[in-house]
Amino acid sequence: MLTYIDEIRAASARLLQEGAVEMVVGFRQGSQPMMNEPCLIRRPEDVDTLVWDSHCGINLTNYLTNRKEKIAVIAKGCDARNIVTHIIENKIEREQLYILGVPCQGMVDKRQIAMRVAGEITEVGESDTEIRVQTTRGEIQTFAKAEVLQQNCTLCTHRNPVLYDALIAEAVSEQTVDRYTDVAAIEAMTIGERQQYFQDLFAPCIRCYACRNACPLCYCPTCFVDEAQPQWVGKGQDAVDVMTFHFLRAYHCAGRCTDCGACERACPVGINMRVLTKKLEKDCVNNFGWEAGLSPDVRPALDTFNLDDPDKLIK
Amino acid sequence: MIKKIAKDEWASGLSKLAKTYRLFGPVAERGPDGARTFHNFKALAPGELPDLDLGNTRLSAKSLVFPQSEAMFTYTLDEDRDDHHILKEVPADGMSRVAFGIRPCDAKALAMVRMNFDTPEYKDPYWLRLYEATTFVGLACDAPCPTCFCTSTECGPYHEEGLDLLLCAEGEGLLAKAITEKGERLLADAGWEEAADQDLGARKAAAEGCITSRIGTDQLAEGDLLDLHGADFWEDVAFACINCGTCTYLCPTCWCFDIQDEVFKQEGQRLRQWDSCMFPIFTVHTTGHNPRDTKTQRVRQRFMHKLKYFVDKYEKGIMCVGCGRCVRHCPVNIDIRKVADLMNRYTSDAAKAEQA
Amino acid sequence: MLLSNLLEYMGIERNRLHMSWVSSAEATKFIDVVTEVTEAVRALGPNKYFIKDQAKVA
Amino acid sequence: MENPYLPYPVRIDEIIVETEDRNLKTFTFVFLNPEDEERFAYQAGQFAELSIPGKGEIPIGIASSPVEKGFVKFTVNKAGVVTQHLHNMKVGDIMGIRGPLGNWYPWEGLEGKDLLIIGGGFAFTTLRSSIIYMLDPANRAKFGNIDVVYGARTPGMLLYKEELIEWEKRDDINMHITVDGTDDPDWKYNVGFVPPIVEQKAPQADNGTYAIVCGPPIMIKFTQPVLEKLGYDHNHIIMSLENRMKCGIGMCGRCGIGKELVCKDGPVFTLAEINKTPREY
Repeated sequence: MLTYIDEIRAASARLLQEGAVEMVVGFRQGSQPMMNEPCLIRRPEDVDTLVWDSHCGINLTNYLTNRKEKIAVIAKGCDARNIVTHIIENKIEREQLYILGVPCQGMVDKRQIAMRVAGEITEVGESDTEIRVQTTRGEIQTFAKAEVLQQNCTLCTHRNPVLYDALIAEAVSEQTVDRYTDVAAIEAMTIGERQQYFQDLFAPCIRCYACRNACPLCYCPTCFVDEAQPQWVGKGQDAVDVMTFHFLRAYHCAGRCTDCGACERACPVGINMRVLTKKLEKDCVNNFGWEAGLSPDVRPALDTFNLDDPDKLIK
Repeated sequence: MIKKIAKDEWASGLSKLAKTYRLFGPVAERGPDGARTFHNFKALAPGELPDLDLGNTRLSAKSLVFPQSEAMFTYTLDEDRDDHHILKEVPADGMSRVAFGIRPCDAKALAMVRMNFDTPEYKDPYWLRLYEATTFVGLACDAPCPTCFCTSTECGPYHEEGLDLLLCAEGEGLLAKAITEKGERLLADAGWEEAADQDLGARKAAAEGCITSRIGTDQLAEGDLLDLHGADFWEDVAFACINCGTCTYLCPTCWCFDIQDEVFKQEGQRLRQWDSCMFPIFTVHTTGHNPRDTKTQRVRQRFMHKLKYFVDKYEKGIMCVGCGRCVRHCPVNIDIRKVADLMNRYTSDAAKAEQA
Repeated sequence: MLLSNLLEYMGIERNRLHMSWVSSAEATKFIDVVTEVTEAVRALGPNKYFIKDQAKVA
Repeated sequence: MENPYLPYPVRIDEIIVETEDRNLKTFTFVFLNPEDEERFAYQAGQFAELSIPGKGEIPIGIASSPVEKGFVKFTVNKAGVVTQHLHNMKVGDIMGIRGPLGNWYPWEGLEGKDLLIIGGGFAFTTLRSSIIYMLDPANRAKFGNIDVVYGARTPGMLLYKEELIEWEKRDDINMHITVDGTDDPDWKYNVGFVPPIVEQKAPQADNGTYAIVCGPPIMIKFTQPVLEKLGYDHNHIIMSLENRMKCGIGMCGRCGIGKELVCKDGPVFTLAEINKTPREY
């Protein structure tokens, strides 16, 4: 994977030179260990600022919409699925994009590493299989990448982009995993335990809306929490208002969420709100055989009606 | 005057203080698996000790005097009551408070924010009451984080502005330096009276030496406000921004707020809560017109406010204490240190171009 | 269905949410549905969870 | 400690529908505690927060004049949550007023000067306050010539019609009322947008002439070059800005334009001052 960057730069330079695209959306080196910053490249001579490593977890789909230019975007498996959703939802036209697909073996969760080391991380290096960090206490520690991935990456079953104009490298093998063990664990709780679980889960929320804003699906011009007429939700820190926000935001992603992990990754207080969207995802798979963002040519489950759709709720 | 606090005296002093003060301090939050995740300021339960083994709290100490949601007034809409539709102040909690373990950067930030809430024309009673009721017990930083740049912001790991008492670790115990009368009173109230023959000068210098991250701000006051506002780098600075409120909510010097009414049946409250210039609705007019409609405008507002408008308005330096929270927790790695340097360099280049 | 599953998952009993199509011509069905809903909710008792009274401040 | 967020309780004493679209109403308020009226001492050009428990607060320019005693008046356009609710309230209802807030037109500096007052649409409220103040027998001698250009879309959209007609009849104020268009055959005043009427009717500026301009952004945009042509210095063009506000006392941070806060450092600025701030209003 560490060699991907050469091809990313070469392809980006080529596309810009040929005038096939006007800009490339990718990552540049961040100022923080284990953080890269989404960036926009317009000139072929700037492609060397692009980077690719295990710290490119941010979903780039957010940066493609409401633009006129023809855009090349560097897309992991999850980015590609969100691009597909955007195409289905008429947020962007397929023709406006040149997708440089990147087969992905998962992105590193910097919080997990931070929790496992003493002191502060000052430098990070990586090989194909390992992450090496140096701390303020001068220690060097090494982790197997597979052990410190974002949880959604460990459960990913579409690591290869489903839609692309060019693949940067050979496809990687897909994983076979049970994606829903955590959902099942919550389902197995009593109703009282579940109530407690969700109250505790959202207690640290500060309503910064980083989860919503990082999510490529959350593009409503005015989010329901920001509506004044009517005002659906209180604006304070009352636990019910906070939960209402998370519950409804998740529900708005029903049948659309690809579990790209952007919400959890962005959260400054480490809330795993993915347990809500994953429940919806699980129910979509089980009831409608639907997984979001696999093909721009298939209408989503919640957009179509089938006679054999389960309808236990409606009496 | 430095006092020594032995390990067992710490707990006994705190329990003495708990009789007359409400105690607050850093408490570790725990994730679903029980692992310690990060620290925040909380009211200490009886017998609970502040957890001083931390880098810094995830959220700044501003919530101690400026809670994220706060009731300002109550009222009734019940027309059978004589005082219907008339706002009544929420009675103030008059009890004295102690905030343990506040870092010098956060204490300085509160002293700066006071300029906003305590003006010749108006005084914000909510903010000022809590601020004045609180004794701020600082915790010096002997091991600053790599993102700390407090020495560039007229602050530092042993900076005393805004603190009543400064603590630093000494073996198993602590050293305490009283800075104000409030601090001396607290030492007496806690029974921490054993003098220590120590000087913090060397420790201060050592701690300052650990801070490697720096920003340049020397040119910011000189430059032209509108030039900087129109600088060409804002589009690039803002590109990655997702317009969440993380930076502003974590920031110790951000104070913007919203006022909202909430009614349950006939009983209402007027509440105020934190707000953020990063949110589009922050400035939107009733007509739908939004003076800061794009994210670039909003990102520019945040940095211009901290690094230029504030500088020009108060002539007391930048509105940033270098705590590094926004740098560490920005989901897309927008770094105020880079932006400050861009702004500073832009101003200095503009000045040079004019001379030439 | 996704909605009722998610609500139940978050701790709101399934029987608190009902959905039905009733035409204005279906008076008996309307009565049946209303009766069923009231009985189901009454059996669960008052809900204390996810209910906001006076806003709590923090 | 005095609480600057606490409104004075008031009772709605009178409600007048001002315009034919019924979207503008003038509310007259009387203070429940008479001593609050003295504490509310204001100047023409200031605003206040109208505070409706359960709904919130809105910043509105004060339409009554400091020389009018016993009440305060506000003309409110029905637009958002609070104003819609206010429009449904009745005489006798209780609510709150918080203020006076912001700065005012620089009356002391304007003494001895000729004044050109330009207003458009429902932004005429603090201008009414100003005109009443200047025309007061105790004050009229302090000012030179007063010219007023006031435009609305149609005759039915003009505010304070009876007063306008009264002022028309006076010889110590030159009224130039205009409408964008009308099919009323009895309309005997001007027809046309405000900027060209200003160009035709307004006096040339000299060192002793000032202009006060209040109106929608589009009117301001096209009036500014006309005033420049007439020789008005940017220091002599006085405007009142609007921005979204909450606290009204310079604390909540949202109405900032550069280092100025519209609520506290404004809303009245000279064009010269506005030129030094980012255009974020």
